[in-house]
Amino acid sequence: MLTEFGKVLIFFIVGVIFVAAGLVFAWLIRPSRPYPGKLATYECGEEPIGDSWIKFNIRFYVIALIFLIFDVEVVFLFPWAVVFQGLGLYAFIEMAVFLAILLVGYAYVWVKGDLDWDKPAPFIPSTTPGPGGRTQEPGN
Amino acid sequence: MPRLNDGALRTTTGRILRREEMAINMGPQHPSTHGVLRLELVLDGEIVVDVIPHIGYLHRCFEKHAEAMNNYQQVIPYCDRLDYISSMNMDWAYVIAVEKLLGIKVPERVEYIRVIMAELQRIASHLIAIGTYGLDVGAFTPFLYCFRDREGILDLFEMTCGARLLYNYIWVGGLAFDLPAGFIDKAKAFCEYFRPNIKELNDLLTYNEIFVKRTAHVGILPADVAIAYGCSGPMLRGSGVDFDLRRDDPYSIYDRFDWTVQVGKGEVGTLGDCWDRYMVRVREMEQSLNIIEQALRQIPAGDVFSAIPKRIRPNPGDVYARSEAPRGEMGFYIVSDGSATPYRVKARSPSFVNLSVLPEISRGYMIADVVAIAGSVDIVLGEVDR
Amino acid sequence: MNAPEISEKLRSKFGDAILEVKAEALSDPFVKIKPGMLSEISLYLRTDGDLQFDFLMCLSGIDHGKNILGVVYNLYSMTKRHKITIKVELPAEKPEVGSVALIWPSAGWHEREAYDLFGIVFTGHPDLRRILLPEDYPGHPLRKDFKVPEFYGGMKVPY
Amino acid sequence: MGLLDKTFNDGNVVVTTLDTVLNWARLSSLYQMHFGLACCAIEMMAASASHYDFDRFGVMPRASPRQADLIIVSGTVTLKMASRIKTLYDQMSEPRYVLSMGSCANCGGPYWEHGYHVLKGVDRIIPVDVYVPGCPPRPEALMEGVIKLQEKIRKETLVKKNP
Repeated sequence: MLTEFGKVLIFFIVGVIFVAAGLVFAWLIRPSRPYPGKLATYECGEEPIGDSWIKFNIRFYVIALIFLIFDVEVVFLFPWAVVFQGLGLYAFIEMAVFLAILLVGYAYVWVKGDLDWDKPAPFIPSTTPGPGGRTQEPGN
Repeated sequence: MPRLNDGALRTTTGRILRREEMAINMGPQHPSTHGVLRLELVLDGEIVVDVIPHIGYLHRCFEKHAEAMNNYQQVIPYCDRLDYISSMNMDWAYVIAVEKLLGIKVPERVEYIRVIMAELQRIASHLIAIGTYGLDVGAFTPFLYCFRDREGILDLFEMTCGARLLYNYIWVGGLAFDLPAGFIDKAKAFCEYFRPNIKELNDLLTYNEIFVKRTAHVGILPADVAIAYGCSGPMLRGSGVDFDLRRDDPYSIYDRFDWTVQVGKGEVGTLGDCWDRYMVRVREMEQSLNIIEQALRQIPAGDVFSAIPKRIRPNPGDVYARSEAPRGEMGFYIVSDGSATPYRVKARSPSFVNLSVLPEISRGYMIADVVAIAGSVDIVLGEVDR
Repeated sequence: MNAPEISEKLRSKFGDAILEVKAEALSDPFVKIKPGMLSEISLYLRTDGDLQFDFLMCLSGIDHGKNILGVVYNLYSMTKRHKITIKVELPAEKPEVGSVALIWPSAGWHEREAYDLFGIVFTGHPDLRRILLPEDYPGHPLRKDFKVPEFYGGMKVPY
Repeated sequence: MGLLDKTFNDGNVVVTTLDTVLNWARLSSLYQMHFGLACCAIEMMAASASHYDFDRFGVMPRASPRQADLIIVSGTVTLKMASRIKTLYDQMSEPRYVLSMGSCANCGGPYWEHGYHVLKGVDRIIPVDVYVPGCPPRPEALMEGVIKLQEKIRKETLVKKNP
C-alpha cells in the first residue's frame, strides 16, 4: 500500500527525471567542440582584468548571516502552516512565542545598524577655488 | 593589467587596487554603453570607486580623410558619419566653417531649409537618446514609442534627400536638392501629429516613480565643473548654465524665431543630475517643434543652387566655427593653404568632451547608476572617436 | 573685449613672449606665443578679471610641414562672451610644451589626442596615454610624413 | 559529448528528418548578439523597433555571446576592435553564424583608402555567412540578409559526416 510519503517520493523522482532527462539529452546530442579561445572567461570582449579571488568586504558576511537566521525561521513555519487546522490553539500560541523571540532578535539587529550598508556617499566633484581654478587631479 | 614586480594589482593608469577592490571591464560589447566604449570600473563591492574610460574602438581616421579629399565638398559624407544620429547638424557645422572661411552668403531659402532640417534632426536624435535612456533604466516601451515617432521624421528626410540616416544633403553654399512638392504640408502634419506624443511620453516615462528614483540625485554635475570640463548642450544646460549657441553665439537665422532655451531647474532631484539632463532633451524637442512650425510658415521661394561655388579655393588662413548639435557644441577648426583640399580639419565633437567628465560624476554610485549616468551623457561613439 | 584689445593687454603684460599677433585677419584673430610661457599666459587668461577665459573650446595639433608642429588653443569666456585663439609652434624632433590640463580640465583628453595623433608631448599632463589608437600602434598618423604600416597585429592594413 | 555531431555518413530518412527538425529549430530562433558598432547599429535598432520588427524572424538581441548564435557585425571594424571581435566570435557557442552588415564591415566601406586604423572587411578575421551591402543598409535589406541566412541554415546538416 502506498503511504503518504511514498507519493511524495514518486513526485520527487519524477521531478528529478523530468529535469535531468532534458539536460542530459541536450548534453548528449549537442556538438561540443571546445578550444581555449572558446573557454576563456567572457568580459565584454576584453581579456579579463583584475582578479576575482579578492578578500571582499566583511559587510557581505554579516548580511548573509542575518539572512540565514530568518530563512531557517521560515523553514520551521512551513510544516506548521500545513497542519495548522488540526492543531488548535495550543500550537498557535507556541508558534507565536517562537516568532516573538525572533522578533526581538530582529529588533536588536535593526537597532544595532547591521542591516544598513555602510555605503560611501556619492562624491560630487567641484573645481577647487585654487588660483588657476584647478580641479582635483583629473586622473584619466 | 600591468603587474609590476611588487605583485600589486594596478589599473591601466597605474593606481594600486586596495585589497577589497575589484577591477572589471564594462567593455566594448555591452548593452548599455551606446556603442563600443569600454569603461574600466574599479569597484568596492557594488560601489564604483573609479571609472577609466577607454575609447578609440571606432576611430575611423576622419581627419586623415578630410586632408586626402580632392575638394571641400567631398568631406561632407565623412562629416555625416561623425555623429551618425544627427548627420544634418554635422554637415551644417562643417559647412558653416567653410562658408565663414570663404566668406560667402547663402540665399534665404537655403537658410530656412537648413534650420528646418537641423531641427527635425534634433528631434530625431533626442528621440533616440530618450528611447535608449528608457532602455538603460529598464523601461522597454518608451524605446518603441520613440522609434515609431522617429520613423515619421525619417520619411520626411527620405522624401527630400533619399536617405534615412546619412544624407550628404547640406553642401557648401547651398543644398543637394530643393524641397520636393508636398514636403511643407507633410512636415506640418508631422508637427501636429507629434506634439501630443511628447505629452504622452511624459506621462509614460518622465514622472514615472521608478524612473525618477533611478535618475534623481544621480550623476550630479555642478555648473562650474561642467564649464571647466568644456561640456556643452543638454549636459551643460542640465546643470543650470543658460548657454545655447543658437542664441548666445548666433549663426544662421535663429534670431527670427521665438523659442526659449531650456535649462535644468532641479525640480525632481538636485540640480545637474541625470533627470535634469533628460528633461532638457524632452523640453528641447518642443522648442524645436516651435521653430519648425514658424520656419515652415515663413519659408520664401528661391533657388537653392545659386550660391554653390564651382571651385572652392579659400585663401590661406584658419577658422574655428561651431554650431549647436543635439549633443552640444560641434566645432570645426579648418586650416586652408590656398589649395582645393583642406590642409587640416579638426572636428571638436561634443560627446568627446562630455564623456571626459564621466569619471568625475560617477564616483561613489552603484554600477546600475553608472549605466544611468552614461545614458544621460548621451554619447555617440562615431563622434567620440572620429 | 574684441581681439585687438585682448592681444594688446597680453602684449603689455608679457611683452616679448608674444611673437606675432594677427588681430584683424579674415578668419579668426590669433596670438602666437613662445611655448615656454604657455603656462603663465594660460593661467593669466583664465584668472584675469576682465579676460576670464574659462571655456577651452578646442585644442588641436597641427603639422605645419618643414618639420614644425603646432598646437592651437581656441578659448572662449562664458561670462564675457569673447573668444581668442592662441598658437604655439614646436620643433618636430622634440615637440614638448607645458600641459594646460590642470587649468582647463577639458584639455586633458584633447592633449592626449594630440599626443596620440601627432606625438606632441605635454609635460605635466596627469595621464599622458594614447587615447584613440592602440598602445602598440607604430607612428603618429596625422603627421604629413606618416607611412601606413603594412601589417598590424597579424592583419593587413592597406586595402 | 556530441553523439549526433557528424556521425552518420549516408542520408537515410531518419537522418534527413532529424536534420530538418534541428535546422528548423535553429533558423526560427536566431538569437543575435546585442552588439552595435556604428551607423549600421542605428539601422539595426530601427529594424528591431516596432515599425520593422525584427522579432517576426525570431531574431532577439541577447547580451552575452554564450547565449547568441548570430553576430551581426553592424559598422566599421577598427584594428583596435578587431581582436575583441575575434574573442567574442570565439566565445560564441557552435553552431554560430556571422552576418556582415554594411559596406564598412564588408570591405572597409568609405574608409577603404585612407583608413589607417580601419580593418578592410570583417572577413579578414572571422568567417562571414551573409554580406548585406549598403551604407547603412535599410532595415528591409537587413531582413533580407537574415532571410538569406535562414535559407542557408535550412540546407545545412549537423548530423551527416560529409554534407
